Amino acid sequence: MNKLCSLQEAVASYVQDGDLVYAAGFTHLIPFAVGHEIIRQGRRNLTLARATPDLIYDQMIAAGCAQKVIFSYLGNPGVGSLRIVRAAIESGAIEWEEYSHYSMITRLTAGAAGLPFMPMNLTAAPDLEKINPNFQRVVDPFTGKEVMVVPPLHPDVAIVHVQRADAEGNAQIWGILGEQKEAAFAAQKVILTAEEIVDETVIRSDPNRTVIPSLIVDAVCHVPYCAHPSYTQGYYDRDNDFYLQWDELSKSKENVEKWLQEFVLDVKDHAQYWRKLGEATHQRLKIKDKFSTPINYGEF
Amino acid sequence: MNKLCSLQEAVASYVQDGDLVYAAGFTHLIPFAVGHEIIRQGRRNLTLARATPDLIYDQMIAAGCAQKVIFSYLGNPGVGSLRIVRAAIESGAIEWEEYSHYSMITRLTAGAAGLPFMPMNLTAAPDLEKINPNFQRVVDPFTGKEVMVVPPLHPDVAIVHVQRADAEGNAQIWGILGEQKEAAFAAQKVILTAEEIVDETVIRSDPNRTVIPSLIVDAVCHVPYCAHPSYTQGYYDRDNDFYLQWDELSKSKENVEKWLQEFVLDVKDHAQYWRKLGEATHQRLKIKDKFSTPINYGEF
Amino acid sequence: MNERIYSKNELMIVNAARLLQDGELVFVGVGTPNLACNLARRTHAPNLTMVYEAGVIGAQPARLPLSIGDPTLVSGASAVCSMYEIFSLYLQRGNVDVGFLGGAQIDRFCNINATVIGDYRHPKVRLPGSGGSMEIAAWANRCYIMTPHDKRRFPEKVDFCTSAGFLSGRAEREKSGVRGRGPQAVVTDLAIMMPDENGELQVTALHPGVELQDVRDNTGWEIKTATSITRTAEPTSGELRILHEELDPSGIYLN
Amino acid sequence: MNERIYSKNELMIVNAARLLQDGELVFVGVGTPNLACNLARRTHAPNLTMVYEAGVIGAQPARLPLSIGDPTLVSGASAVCSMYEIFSLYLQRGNVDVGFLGGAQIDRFCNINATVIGDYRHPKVRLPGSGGSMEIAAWANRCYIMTPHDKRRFPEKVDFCTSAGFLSGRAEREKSGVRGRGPQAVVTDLAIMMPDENGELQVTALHPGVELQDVRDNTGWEIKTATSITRTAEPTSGELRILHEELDPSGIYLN
Repeated sequence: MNKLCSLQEAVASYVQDGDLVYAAGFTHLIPFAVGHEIIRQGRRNLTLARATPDLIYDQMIAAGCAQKVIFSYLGNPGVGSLRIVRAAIESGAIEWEEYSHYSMITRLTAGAAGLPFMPMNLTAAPDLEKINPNFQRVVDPFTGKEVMVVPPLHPDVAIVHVQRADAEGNAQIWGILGEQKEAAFAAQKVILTAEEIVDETVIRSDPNRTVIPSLIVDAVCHVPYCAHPSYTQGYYDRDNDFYLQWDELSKSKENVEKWLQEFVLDVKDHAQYWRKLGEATHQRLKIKDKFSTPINYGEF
Repeated sequence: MNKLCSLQEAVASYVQDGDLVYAAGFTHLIPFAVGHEIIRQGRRNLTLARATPDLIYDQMIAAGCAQKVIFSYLGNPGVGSLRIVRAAIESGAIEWEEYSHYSMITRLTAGAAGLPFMPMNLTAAPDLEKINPNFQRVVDPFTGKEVMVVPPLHPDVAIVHVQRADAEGNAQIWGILGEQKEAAFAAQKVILTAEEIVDETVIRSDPNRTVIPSLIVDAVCHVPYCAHPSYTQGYYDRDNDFYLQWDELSKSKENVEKWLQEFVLDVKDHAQYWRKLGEATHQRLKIKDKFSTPINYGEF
Repeated sequence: MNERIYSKNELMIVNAARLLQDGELVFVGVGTPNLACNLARRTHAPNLTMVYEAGVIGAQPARLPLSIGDPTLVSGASAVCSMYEIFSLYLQRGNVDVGFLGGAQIDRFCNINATVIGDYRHPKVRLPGSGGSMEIAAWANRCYIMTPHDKRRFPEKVDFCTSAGFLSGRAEREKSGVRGRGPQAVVTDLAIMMPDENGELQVTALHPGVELQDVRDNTGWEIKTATSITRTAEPTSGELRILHEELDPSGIYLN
Repeated sequence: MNERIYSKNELMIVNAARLLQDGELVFVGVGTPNLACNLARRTHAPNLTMVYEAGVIGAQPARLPLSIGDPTLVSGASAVCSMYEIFSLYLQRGNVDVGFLGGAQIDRFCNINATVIGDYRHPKVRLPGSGGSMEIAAWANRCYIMTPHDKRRFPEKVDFCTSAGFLSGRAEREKSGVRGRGPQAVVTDLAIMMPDENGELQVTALHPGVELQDVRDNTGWEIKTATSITRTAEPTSGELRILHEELDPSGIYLN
């Protein structure tokens, strides 16, 4: 079934006020364009879950979309603090729930597998377990020893950006895979954005590369440069300068509001955002090609 | 570290009498050549674990290598019964321990992850749980409901055949992945056989394709056609005729002994075995090329 | 048009195919279930997605697959994943609409034995065992069972319950909390049987040329019958042509 | 040869690099740990395998990675896996020899706080939180901590124990049954401190030009000293050249 639609339609149909949203991607493939569209459509009271909230949730929280954040590392990766989320937590303006990376991803993995919990070994660190009741212990019936267990995370909607997908939503990803697959399978609905929409024959020429199958996808949106200022392996580089600039800019509430107005609210869609960044930025983020050695599946 | 060695050396060094051996590969990539070398070297009292024992364990059990078999489906895939293992179980000549596919693979997954158990949902089927104490139940602390748990499986040695690997043992697999990765990570030692030994630049041109990392590999052996009568996607077809012939041949103990003598014991190595199969078989198993659409990783 | 030149086996395959709906995801086995699914995909259900326990999704086999892990399932498929993933992300997670099952014994309450005839520790006949069927029977939204119809295959109670039908009755399955709704129909070469409100099999349809007594003679208990028994439509020449010309030209599973 | 033109930061990096052994697998963070590992790989440990929590194995970064998920880590790596896999198959399974950790507070028993200063529910300062460090501290065979040396960073007891050092003493960690041996050394820009038989940090080496009193002045409790304190060797011109010319030519982490 052809699931192609505009990002506006996808967000209008599949992201509701109050939803638990998981925008996937660890550093790589973060779907900023979808975050911006959610801001434009004025969603409220979202619970925003991500291992690393990154700038995408800083921006969405600045825009007032969220009432809660679930995370395992609250930083501006490679730069320092994530000022807006941090301030919201420090001031008590927002609820939060926190994990370590592995326990966070283990929750998604349990959700993806349809399991009521997943185990992880004890870490001896006592305090996270004390402040989050989603860490429980179970006795291993084989050894009598305790393990930690965490419950599944089932986002209402997962947002996943990929390099290429067909119109039905069979999606291929390379480079850092993060928790893309787990988030998609764990969620009730999946919005997929892709740098390229390709014919299904391209996907079918390399089925082992398919990370997300059509089956679990609700909307497929063609959104080139969706991940900026994050990146897409093989398509464009991470805009490290932007991550540094945001660190400065986000010191001032006024500047953040100005930026949101100019780069999100006053912008029609992501294509316009990308044009607005300008030629110098486009050039700076360009990369040279480096292709994989092809493999032979054989005709059978 | 270069881990290249002959298959003879690999088996001599890493397979001991009494070991729990897991020859991986679900229908695809079954490492027959290694099974034959183990027969030639006269290993005894092995515990042979595989989801589907397939002809490889039928042959090894016929040759007297094993005292026990662990499995989840005991058949000649696509043909019918696995006569030798079946007869050994019916006559009580061999011990056995059995699972369903998912519980078997879940044991490997627990082993690979370093966990003391992994959960699976209840299946309502009562009898497997009754006859195998490795099925236990645990109460989910979040819902109060019961789940099934199984302990890790840690083979002494996993044997994994792959399409291509570098000399250090970084290995790439495509086509059916089965439980290759889980078996390798769960095991104490790993013997890797490969259709092709490639330069590490080939592996590094497509790191997402690497299923097994050098880190866990002990020996790398260049064994073309290792999987016959199983197959290697993109290299040669499954010898379905052989699977049918084996069904006939394995009706007679005498014929099996004759076959083992002629095709295993009297043969120096797998290259000689392959030559012995003859040109007609080589031609019959040849396949036409069908390449994947290459992807761009980009130079960063 | 229908020349009645079809085998009992074809009756089973064609009727199983007709139970599939377009757009569904089916967990397929090789052999007759594979023929049924491919037939459905070439007739009324072009958007059927076929998933194989080997970890293949959206297979478009160019030739008849001769094993559950045939390379023809992979070339041109839309995705391949590990075995752990196919059972957890697809089956256990609830993404599989239909599962196909077979077995050496199917009993009054649709329980399946694929493990042993006789005592487990001292088996009269050692069968292949569960494979994926314990989980398919439990977690697919619904299941169909395909099997030739004879008395040995339909005892009143299975020697070993490899895969859950309705256990001692529908209530017991429901109490177990297992997610799938269980077997919906047993399609044999004589008839279609469906579980009643208590989970007990009853004859609901007879294939052309089959009498109810034939079914009774070949079932190991006094099989119930539905209030009104229908007769299945004959295989069409189109269905037979696809089976013979496209799917199994060598007659490997048809004969 | 050694012109003593090096910063305190470089002392920290060079000394951390020297703790790594050839052939080891290191779970690396960006910033100074990344510099230390790449320095080791270019000097005494060419067969060091670098693994990043983003799921990259055997990275050979062509440029300085500016985030833990920098694309330069992927291009030319030997393998990429999911985040779940890097934490389970590598770290939890016991395949990681060395982990690097940092944190806002490190206490007397090497426990690390990366979560909050002050009360958890009403934090004075909200820090980034665990990321992968809770698991690295627990499951890597051994760990090293890199941090600048000042009193605020070395309180007697952490406000929040994000990652386990030796808890209240080595016996408590051992009793917990956790697999890794825990922190082996804290490398600062002043000194190297190692846990004693009870898991309590003691000064074991001072960097060139540093006096023991400097360490005492910058540590929040009365730090113990080893029976004999050594002095670390100065960074060689080779080490400094690699750091400045090859690894961080723009001085992003060095300055």
